[in-house]
Amino acid sequence: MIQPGLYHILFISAALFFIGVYGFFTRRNLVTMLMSVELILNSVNLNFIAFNKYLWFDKMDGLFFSIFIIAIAAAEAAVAIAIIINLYRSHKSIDVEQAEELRY
Amino acid sequence: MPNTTLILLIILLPLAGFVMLGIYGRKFFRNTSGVIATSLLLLSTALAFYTAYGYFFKYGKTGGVYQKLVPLKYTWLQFSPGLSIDMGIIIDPISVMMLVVVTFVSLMVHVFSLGYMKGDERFPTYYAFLGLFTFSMLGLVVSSNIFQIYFFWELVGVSSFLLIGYHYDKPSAVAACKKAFIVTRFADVGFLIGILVLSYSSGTLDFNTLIATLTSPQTNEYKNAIAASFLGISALTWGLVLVFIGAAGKSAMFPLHIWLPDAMEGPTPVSALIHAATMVVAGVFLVARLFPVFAIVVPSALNLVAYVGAFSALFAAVIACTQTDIKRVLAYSTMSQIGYMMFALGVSKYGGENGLGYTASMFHLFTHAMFKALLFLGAGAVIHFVHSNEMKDMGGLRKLMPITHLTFLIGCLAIAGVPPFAGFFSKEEILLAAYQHNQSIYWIALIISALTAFYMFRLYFQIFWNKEHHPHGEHHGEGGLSMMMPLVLLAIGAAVAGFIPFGHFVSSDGTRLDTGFHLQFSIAPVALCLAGIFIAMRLYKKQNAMPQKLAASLKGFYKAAYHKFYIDEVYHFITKKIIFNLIGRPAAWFDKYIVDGLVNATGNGTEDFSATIKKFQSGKVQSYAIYFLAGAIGLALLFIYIWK
Amino acid sequence: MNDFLTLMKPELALTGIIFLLLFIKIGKGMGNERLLLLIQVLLLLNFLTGFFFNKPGSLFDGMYLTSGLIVLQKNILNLAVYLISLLFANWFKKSQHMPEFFILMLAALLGMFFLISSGNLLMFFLSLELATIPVAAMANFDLDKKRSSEGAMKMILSSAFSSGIMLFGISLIYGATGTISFTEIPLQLHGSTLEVLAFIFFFSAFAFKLSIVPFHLWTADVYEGSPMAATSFLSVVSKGTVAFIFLSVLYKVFLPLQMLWYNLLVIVSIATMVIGNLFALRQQNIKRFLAFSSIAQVGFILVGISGSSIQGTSSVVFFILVYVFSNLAAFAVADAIASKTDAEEIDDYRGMYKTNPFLSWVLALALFSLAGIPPTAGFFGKLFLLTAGASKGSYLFIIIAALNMIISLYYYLRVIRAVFMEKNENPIEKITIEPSTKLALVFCSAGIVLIGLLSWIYDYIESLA
Amino acid sequence: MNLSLLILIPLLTAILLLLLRNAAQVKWVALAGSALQLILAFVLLYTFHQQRIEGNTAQMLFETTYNWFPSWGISFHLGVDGISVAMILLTAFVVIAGVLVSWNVTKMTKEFFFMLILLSLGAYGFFISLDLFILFFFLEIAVIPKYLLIGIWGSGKKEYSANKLALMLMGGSALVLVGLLGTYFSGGVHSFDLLKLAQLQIPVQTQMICFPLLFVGFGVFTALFPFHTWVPDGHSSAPTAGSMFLAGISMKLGGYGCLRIATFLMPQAAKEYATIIIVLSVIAILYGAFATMMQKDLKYINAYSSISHCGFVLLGIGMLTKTAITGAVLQMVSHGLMTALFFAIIGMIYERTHTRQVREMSGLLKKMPFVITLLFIVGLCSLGLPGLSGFVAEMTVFVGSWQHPDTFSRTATVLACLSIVVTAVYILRAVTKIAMGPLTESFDQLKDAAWNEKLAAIILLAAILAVGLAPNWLINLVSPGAEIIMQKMQ
Repeated sequence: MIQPGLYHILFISAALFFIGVYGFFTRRNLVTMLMSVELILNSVNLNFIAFNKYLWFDKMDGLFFSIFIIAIAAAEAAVAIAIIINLYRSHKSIDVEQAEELRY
Repeated sequence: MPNTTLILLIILLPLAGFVMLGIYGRKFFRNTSGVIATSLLLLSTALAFYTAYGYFFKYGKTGGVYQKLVPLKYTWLQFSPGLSIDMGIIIDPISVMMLVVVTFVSLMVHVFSLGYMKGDERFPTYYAFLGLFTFSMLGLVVSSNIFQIYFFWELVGVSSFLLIGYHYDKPSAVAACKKAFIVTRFADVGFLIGILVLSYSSGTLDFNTLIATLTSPQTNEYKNAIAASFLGISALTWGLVLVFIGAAGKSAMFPLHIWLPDAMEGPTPVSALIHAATMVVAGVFLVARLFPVFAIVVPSALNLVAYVGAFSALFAAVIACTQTDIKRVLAYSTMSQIGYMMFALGVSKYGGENGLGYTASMFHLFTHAMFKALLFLGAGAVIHFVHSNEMKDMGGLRKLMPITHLTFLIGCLAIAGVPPFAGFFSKEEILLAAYQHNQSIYWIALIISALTAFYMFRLYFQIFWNKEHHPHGEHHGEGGLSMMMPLVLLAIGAAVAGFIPFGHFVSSDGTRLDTGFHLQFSIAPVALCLAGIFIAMRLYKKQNAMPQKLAASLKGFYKAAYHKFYIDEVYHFITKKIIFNLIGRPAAWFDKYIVDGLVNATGNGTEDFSATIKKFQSGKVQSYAIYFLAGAIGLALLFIYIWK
Repeated sequence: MNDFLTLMKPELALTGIIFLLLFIKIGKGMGNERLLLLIQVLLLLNFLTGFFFNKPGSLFDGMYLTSGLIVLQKNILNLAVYLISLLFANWFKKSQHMPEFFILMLAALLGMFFLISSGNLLMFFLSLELATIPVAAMANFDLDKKRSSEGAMKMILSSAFSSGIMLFGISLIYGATGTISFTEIPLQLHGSTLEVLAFIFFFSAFAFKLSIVPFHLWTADVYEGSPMAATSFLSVVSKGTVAFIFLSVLYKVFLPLQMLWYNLLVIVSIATMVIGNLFALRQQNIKRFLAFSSIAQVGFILVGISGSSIQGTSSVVFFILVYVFSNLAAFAVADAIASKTDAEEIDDYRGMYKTNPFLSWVLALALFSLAGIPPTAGFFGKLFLLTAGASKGSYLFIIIAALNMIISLYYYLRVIRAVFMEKNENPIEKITIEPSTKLALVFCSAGIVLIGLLSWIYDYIESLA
Repeated sequence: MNLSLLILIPLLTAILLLLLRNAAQVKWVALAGSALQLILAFVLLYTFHQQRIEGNTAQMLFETTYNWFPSWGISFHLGVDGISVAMILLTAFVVIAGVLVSWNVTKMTKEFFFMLILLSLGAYGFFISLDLFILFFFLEIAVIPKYLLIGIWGSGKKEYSANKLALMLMGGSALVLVGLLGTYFSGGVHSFDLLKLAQLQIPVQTQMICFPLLFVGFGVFTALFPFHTWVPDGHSSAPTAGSMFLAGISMKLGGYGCLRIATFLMPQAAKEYATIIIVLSVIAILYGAFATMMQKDLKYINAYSSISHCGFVLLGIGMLTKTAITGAVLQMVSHGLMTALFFAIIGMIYERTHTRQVREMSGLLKKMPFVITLLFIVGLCSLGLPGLSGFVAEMTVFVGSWQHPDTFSRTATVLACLSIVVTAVYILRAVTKIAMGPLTESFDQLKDAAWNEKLAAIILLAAILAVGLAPNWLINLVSPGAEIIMQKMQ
């Protein structure tokens, strides 16, 4: 059994990041896109915690940071969902491709 | 010493007339303007005669040599410490002579116009213009500075322009005044550049200093001017040739003569004043002014003057034989006579006996002013009478206009060179000078003198003899005293001016020059001239078919001469076709489509580019995010790998 | 404790107002007119008191910093918000949810205050989010308009995405340096590849907020969709804040990477000016037009920032001050017209001078100021930015910037042309504006003319910087 | 004398204009303001002259400095030398004439006069500032009034022309700005003060970069080929006073800038680039003249001829001799007065005939003797008739240019001289067509000039004659300034 090192975790978080990015780019459903953003944020959390644990374990900066990120992500999601609901009211859809009126 | 105030008054009185009549004439002096202008000029003339008397007989001579006096010099425009345009007065034989000629002829014209222009709507304007012209011409002749002469040179050109275009509602007059101005303007550019060259070479613009510097071989300026060369010709030669181009333009020398015949569109007294007696000889005067430099330093330039003068004289004489408009005949005759003066200068040398040509030229200028003004005014009286310029409308006027007839005849005799009239003496001297220094020109001159006699008497007979005149309706006599008096006075001048011992007063170096009368030498020219008169009499005294036959036998040549050898057409081709179509049009096209087009293209290009990149703003939030990430990663790569 | 009160005074005052509004909302409520008047008075007081009882210092172990300059910056923002409350009175009065709008706006402003004062990446992140999320809600305030919700959606998603990228960058910075404190980071930076990558990711969040190309694409859509008050808040207050913090982050925190960010700024500022201008050229909608023009303005701000000197700082702050007046005036005029006639296209403005000379002149002044034409303050602002930027001696950069001024002049003149020159059979009807709005417009105009000419204003800013 | 007055009076006039309600009051206030300014200009001339007589040989007189953005090295530094005094006089003359000919403007009268005065304010400020920053400030102040004057009160394709003018002039000033910034940073003193900068040795490398920027930038204002295309369109679309101000004042800003800033501060570069300047200016002179020949619209004729005439200004500057530079300044003054008068007359003709097409007019001399006589005079001035200002200026440029003995300069001068023939051609073609020939029937009822037009024309004519008949005062005024510029050259 290999002890997971920093690089493993970073690898996972990077993967998570790109999965999130990929999801954000390709999903048409607004809520799914929001979930993809959460994936990105979680990859960041993972980063912080890993750095804190493996490199800078004398202070708890990373840990705190990730806690705040989780909190903010919740707030952001709340507002985003509110907006999406509103969008649904007016557009009768939460497909991102239905909301492309503003352009050029 | 000369009285500066008086001399200044000679010049400024006509200017005062111009300013007063120009501004207030239409309001206050509608009818009196002629009298005002004439009396001003009378004063001016009297002063000119007084000055001439004083100069020639009292204070002008020092040690047997007439001095160049500069009683007034005012720095008008200082270019740099050495170079300045000074407004000055130079008093020397030729300027004094010119003062007399200009004021006198101008006075005659003023008086004549009182009758000739009576009732004209723009009477005050006419006199204002005459005043302006007289002022400019007087300013020109007394100029002490080469730039001053250019200054008045241009003013003279403008007043000529204004007077030619006096009948401004006639399109032909408008065309003529434009042509006169532009052609002389073209020549003036040569003059201007010539001035620049000379001033740079000599370091001064002042005539006396300039001549002194450039004729003394010790000065550095002289050495530099000779050494500096462009296209293998020395700077000085260039300068003089360029100045001569200016002179040729004003004096209607071939090929810059085309404006003169057209200038006859002006009122006839104006032609008498400007285009016969005074302005057109300005070129001769200019060459005479710079004569020492021409003669001593650059004989090659003087040769050019001689040949251009001789050719123009011959050329004009030939054309004059074929013209039917009496003023045009006179115009070509003027050109021919000025050619005479030019080549007289051209064959002259500086100083002493060798300077005969110079004296002769000035003498001819003087006498020519008398008889040519006379002839023009006579022609004016005729035109006034028949209301036409064409010979075919005239004939047999000798009974209807006895005084005009007589004076005109005197004029013709004088110009033809029949002794003892004025023209005989001056021509005699010119021929002698040519004979002494340049034989080929002498022969040409002889031919011209025969031609002159012929065409002048052709004119004379056509007007006063030939067919009988049938006046349509009532006619109003010869014109009043105001028209006859100048004719008579000028006729007297034309008859007796020749007896003045001109060489005593005017010579190339200011010393006294005795010009004898050489009987055996005069035989040939007088004989030729009588022959010319005789032929003219045979052909034109009675109405007959001979002139047509003669013309038919000379077919091609006659036609060419009648059309003034197509010089006008050549110019027309050059200006209209070449300058307009090959330079003007392309320049305008270039400006519109290339320069302007580039500016517009920049604007349009920007807009087009902006339209093509609008699709980046697609409205898709996901593609925004893609650009976002791509931007971040792209910048990161750029700075990590490339811009390290 | 005393320190806490004075140092955090701006934030505390804002918090107080927010709570007051909340109570009023929760309680029996108030008529829009009276409430608006109250808010205006409160904001005015807030702005005026902002000048007093200040002192520099730091709190919470350096997480919160303040200084004379920071107080000034906060006051500029206060002023902007106060002006917004006056200028858009028309819209506010009609709005059903006015208190909420103000609560959101002031909350965002609070976040901005903290942002400016932050001395720590965590503080930075928190306040940035606080400054962003309410704005997204504000963008959605025209509840019944499709465009409004579309704009808000784009804003919240884009900003969430950008937060993600930024946080990723921050996490890398943390990984590389082991600290999140602004004072300690520069000591640990060495210019390694990881740091460059981290910095650029971190930078992209600023770029997003400031609408720097290529991170700007959300801007125009959001501006167009949002109600005018939100748009102007977004374009003036939010941009100003980020520019302020950007200055101190670059100059203090990332000083060791100066070569890097200088070159970066040159590239993106050229891109921003060019793209912003090119897009602005062909806009018809006035809001969209102003959006792109403000993108181009940001390019100029970047020129000033790239100067990296005291003068860079002071010229940026000065420019923001000018920008507050000019941009708000322009938006206010557009709003006055749009709220009465629904005209938002530039072509609708044709011949407007005949019917509305006052509004036309204000609009013209504002646009001239934005274009940098003297004697308006915009001229001085732009010139100082360029001068600060030119201190590095890069001629090409400055020439490009100067040439961009011409393109921008072209499209500003397009509006002027429509207003003053073009003929129109049916120009916009005569619009009566609220007295308070009118007062604010006059104030803005006076500011536009005088801020530049009175040189002590600039001197004061520089003395603080 | 306090130079700030020269800025204050137009400023106060402008503010007063904004406060007025009544169109008649507006006109009189504008007239009074510009008359006051003219008087002030004369006072300035007089006191300047007195100072010089008393032996004050400082380069700049009446220097005043106010603090303004000290941290940038900017100060509100004013001062004049002979060149500036000449330009101020020119401006004052053109402004009052411009106000007078605009007496019949009915559309937005107040705004119109406000713009005129604002434009003049920019010009005055520009000519007296000794600080590059405020100089630039005033330069740009003058742009927008021009834009609005053309765009609102103009005719023809006015929007296009106004845009083109504003953008090209702004482009020019953008280049100037970059050049100024380069100068600012190269000196090492971080000062915009002209006199301070003049004492420094600006590194040649910087000069080589900044000089073209400054010269081309200012050159755009003064119709440097090929950046002249705003001139024809701008002038022809502008209202009468607008064209007068454009040609009479605005184009002079460029020439003055080229001289005072570019050449004065960067003599080495000026020498290096002289060849290019000369070539461009000769092209402008000839090409402008030939292009004029093909124009049919009176305003276009005068606009293109302005390109040609302004070429003489640049030629004089490019030749870099004291006489030539003096000539350049004279040409600015002369051309300013002359084109202003020309445009005023074109305006009068247009107001009556409602056409500017040369071929549609004929024989107008009969109906409008005053106007057409002036048209003749100004035409003659344009083609360099002695006794009028054009002659003096052109001749000074020619004489100055001829002082270079090399073939290149000589050729350039000769080519420039040739243009005076072309000038004669186009001026005479136009003027004789309009004035002479049979009267066009439809113009039977035309009236001659009204009092305001007469007054305007006479004021300008008086100035033209004052320069043309007695040029030495102007030369003595200007040439010490040129001398100083040349001294820096050594």
